[in-house]
Amino acid sequence: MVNPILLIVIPLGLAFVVPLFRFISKKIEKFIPFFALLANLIISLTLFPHVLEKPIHVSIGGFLPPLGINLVAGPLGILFAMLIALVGFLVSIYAFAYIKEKDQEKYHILYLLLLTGATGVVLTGDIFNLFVFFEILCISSYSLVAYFGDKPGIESAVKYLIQGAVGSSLVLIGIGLLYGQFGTLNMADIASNIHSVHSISVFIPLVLLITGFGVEAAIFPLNAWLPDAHSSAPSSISAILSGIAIEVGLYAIVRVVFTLFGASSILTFLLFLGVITLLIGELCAFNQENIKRMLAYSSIGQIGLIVFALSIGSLSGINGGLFQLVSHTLSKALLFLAAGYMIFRSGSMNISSFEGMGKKMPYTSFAFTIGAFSIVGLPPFIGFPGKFMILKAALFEQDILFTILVFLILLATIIEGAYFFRVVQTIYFKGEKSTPGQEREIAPLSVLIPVFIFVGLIVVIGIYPKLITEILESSASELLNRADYIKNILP
Amino acid sequence: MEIVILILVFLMIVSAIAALIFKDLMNAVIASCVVSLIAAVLFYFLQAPDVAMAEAAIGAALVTGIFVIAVKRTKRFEE
Amino acid sequence: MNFLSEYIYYIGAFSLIFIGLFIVLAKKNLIKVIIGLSIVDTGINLFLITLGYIRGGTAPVFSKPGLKAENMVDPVPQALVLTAIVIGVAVLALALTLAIKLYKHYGTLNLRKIKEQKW
Amino acid sequence: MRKLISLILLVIIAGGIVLSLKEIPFGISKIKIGDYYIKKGIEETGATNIVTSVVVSYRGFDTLGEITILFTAAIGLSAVLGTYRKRKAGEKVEPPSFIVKTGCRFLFPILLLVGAYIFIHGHLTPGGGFQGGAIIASAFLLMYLGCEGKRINENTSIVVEVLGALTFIVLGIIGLTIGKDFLFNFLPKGEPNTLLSAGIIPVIYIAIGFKVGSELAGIIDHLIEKNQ
Repeated sequence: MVNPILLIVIPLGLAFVVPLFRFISKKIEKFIPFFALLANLIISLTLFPHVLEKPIHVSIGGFLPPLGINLVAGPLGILFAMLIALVGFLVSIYAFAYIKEKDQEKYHILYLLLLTGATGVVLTGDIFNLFVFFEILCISSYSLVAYFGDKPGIESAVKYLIQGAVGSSLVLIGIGLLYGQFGTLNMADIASNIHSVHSISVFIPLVLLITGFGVEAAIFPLNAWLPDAHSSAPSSISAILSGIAIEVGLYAIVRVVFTLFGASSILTFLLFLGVITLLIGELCAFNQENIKRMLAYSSIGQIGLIVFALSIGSLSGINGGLFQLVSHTLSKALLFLAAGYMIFRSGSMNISSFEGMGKKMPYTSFAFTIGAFSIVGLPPFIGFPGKFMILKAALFEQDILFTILVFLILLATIIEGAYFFRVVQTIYFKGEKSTPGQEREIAPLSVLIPVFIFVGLIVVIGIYPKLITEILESSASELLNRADYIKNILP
Repeated sequence: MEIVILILVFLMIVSAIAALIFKDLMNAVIASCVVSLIAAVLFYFLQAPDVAMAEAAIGAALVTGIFVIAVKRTKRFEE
Repeated sequence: MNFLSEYIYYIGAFSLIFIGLFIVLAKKNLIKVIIGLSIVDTGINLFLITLGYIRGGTAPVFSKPGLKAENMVDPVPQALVLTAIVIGVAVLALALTLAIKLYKHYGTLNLRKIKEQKW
Repeated sequence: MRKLISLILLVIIAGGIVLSLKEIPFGISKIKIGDYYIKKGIEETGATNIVTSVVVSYRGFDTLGEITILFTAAIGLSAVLGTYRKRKAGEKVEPPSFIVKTGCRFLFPILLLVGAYIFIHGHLTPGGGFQGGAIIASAFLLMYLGCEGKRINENTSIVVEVLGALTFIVLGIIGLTIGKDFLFNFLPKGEPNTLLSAGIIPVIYIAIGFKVGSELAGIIDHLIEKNQ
């Protein structure tokens, strides 16, 4: 069996090696992320069957938990590691043609470090170690947002950095308060003692941790940075930020709420916050003329939906939330990649400049349409089973409150459908007049291959949702059975 | 002994407030440097010599240096 | 007086954290905001070290014989703070770089005046 | 208005934290894993400075993450600032005064020596890779102030950085391949309180010292560069 630590060490080691390639050949460096993430994908796929039987936990430095730092490769962690490796791998192919700057090596190093940080967050079993990896993720995404060095990029990176830094400070205070009360940093160890102290002194660290991680996860009052950052980053990075970074922030919140605190009282609050986030995201997206800002606001809406589903707190609710998370990662990454290339060709982010794209770039437009349909939740695609499971789980609670919230979610879906169909309509049915010099331009292979792998995954999982339900169900039960998690690590 | 610590903490808070008030950014940077230095002394009193060393070398010296460079390359006065 | 000497470190640490957060929230100048972030960092570090202190304790270094293990202060917060200081430096350096670049683009550091993008 | 809202927000947070602090009284022994580290630290790692044994051995993975963060910031900073360009020959530089010049030339080697001493003795006395590296970096800061036109060679600093990080990772992987865990301390522990003790701890701390020193010096170098 492979050691899960390789999932972190391989990309990290390769990221450190990249600067040396300037002495050999500048052409190799862009393939490094490709190979590192391919290795990660293979490792996580081989770990996958083992993890379903029994979570693997590895201690580092030869010290057993709670003394040393440990990695926990449970179903949830491996699910996320797999998603990160898959999306990162495909986007690294996209970057071959998309990133043309002179100083590419820095892009590739930061890209690898971002994904390493994300993998570390989902695998670690130690709360301070989680914070450290979270900072790697945050700092590399601040610099990648500013990578082009243009006006909007720098401005949004500044906003992102200030809000992110305040969030990290709150997390650190929360960790300090937890350490002061329990004298340990291992998550299982804290979780096993959490009910032994007065509830208010546990509640404050919980709120601090949720607020701090919530900045990265873009939950409602903390999401002011997201539309700017996601729209002014390079498109390949927007795909990663929307597809991976906010999901990892959400993972941290879920891990803290369910495993560390086992809190049920805060879930009702998160339920409302989720629906508010959803409505605000979709309403703002409806008003956008800029395609990338529209997609970014749509991400906020989707995150709201996922938060809602996860905070139902039942097995089927968490199941649906995780399914929606997978579907959002795949669809939104596809949308950003396709939109990124269309922007590259038309030279403008305005939706109206996409007129006639359906004829000019048939393949990319087709992929964009699939992604849009999937996000809205139309049947043969991956978005449909996710939304359906969430609504079923919410209605199963048989509470008048949930009925109202479900009504609001359906309303938000209608808004979502309206603006996505507007874009699709612009692409295909507007701008009939063919101006000279606008022949069909087929995107290069390194753009089309990742985009169509995404399309394939979206269609295949949409038709056979059973492909991933097994790992989703065991992840959901890992979250709900704290006792098993604790017992596995602290025998 | 205790009175020394009281005075140090008081001075530290005063310099933090000074960093808040000063309009001249260079002065604000120096004030935050003083905060770091006093914090380093307090770390020493709290029996953390490793951290005191790190705070003095990184927090007080290097960070102040970086701040001064940044202020020199931008504008000195707050508007 | 007794109360003061008991909680003076906590008071100092949290005053720093709140003054820093106030600078971040209320000030318009970007460099000022970054100074606020660095003060917050210092406050958090002081708070973490205070957590591990034991009255009358010694530093956790067995540098000379005769030091008793029972009397030593907790080494873990000190290790955490070493990490936190370095993280703080990294964030500050990046933030100041962005500030320099922002000044180059806009000619100002006033965050209220920089409104290229709507919120 | 904005100030008022921020004040109210801060008062709410402060109230919450004070409530939560009641459970954590000041200065009373309440350590759990810390206690174990103090009692068993020398025996298990061989380092007399328990903080070092926690930083490099028990929580060594955090330290790996930490140097990664510094690396990330250095790379991100140079990516944001744009490509590195050497100062042109004919450019006017304000010469430093005689006292600054002499002082810097005098202090520079001493600071380098002190930094190296601190990270070599990291496992015995207070201090270690980060502190020593920071002192070395401040020596370079002095050099930039005092000796006009002197720059570190960018390629050298990159090679030092990369080798420092790779030493850490390779030591970790050696621990993994000889059948134990990642970052396992596989070298003999030796006699406590001597320079050659504590297995891989001094090796890692020296690597960190070089890496942190060259990285921080590189950060300052990038920021101080006037022309882009």
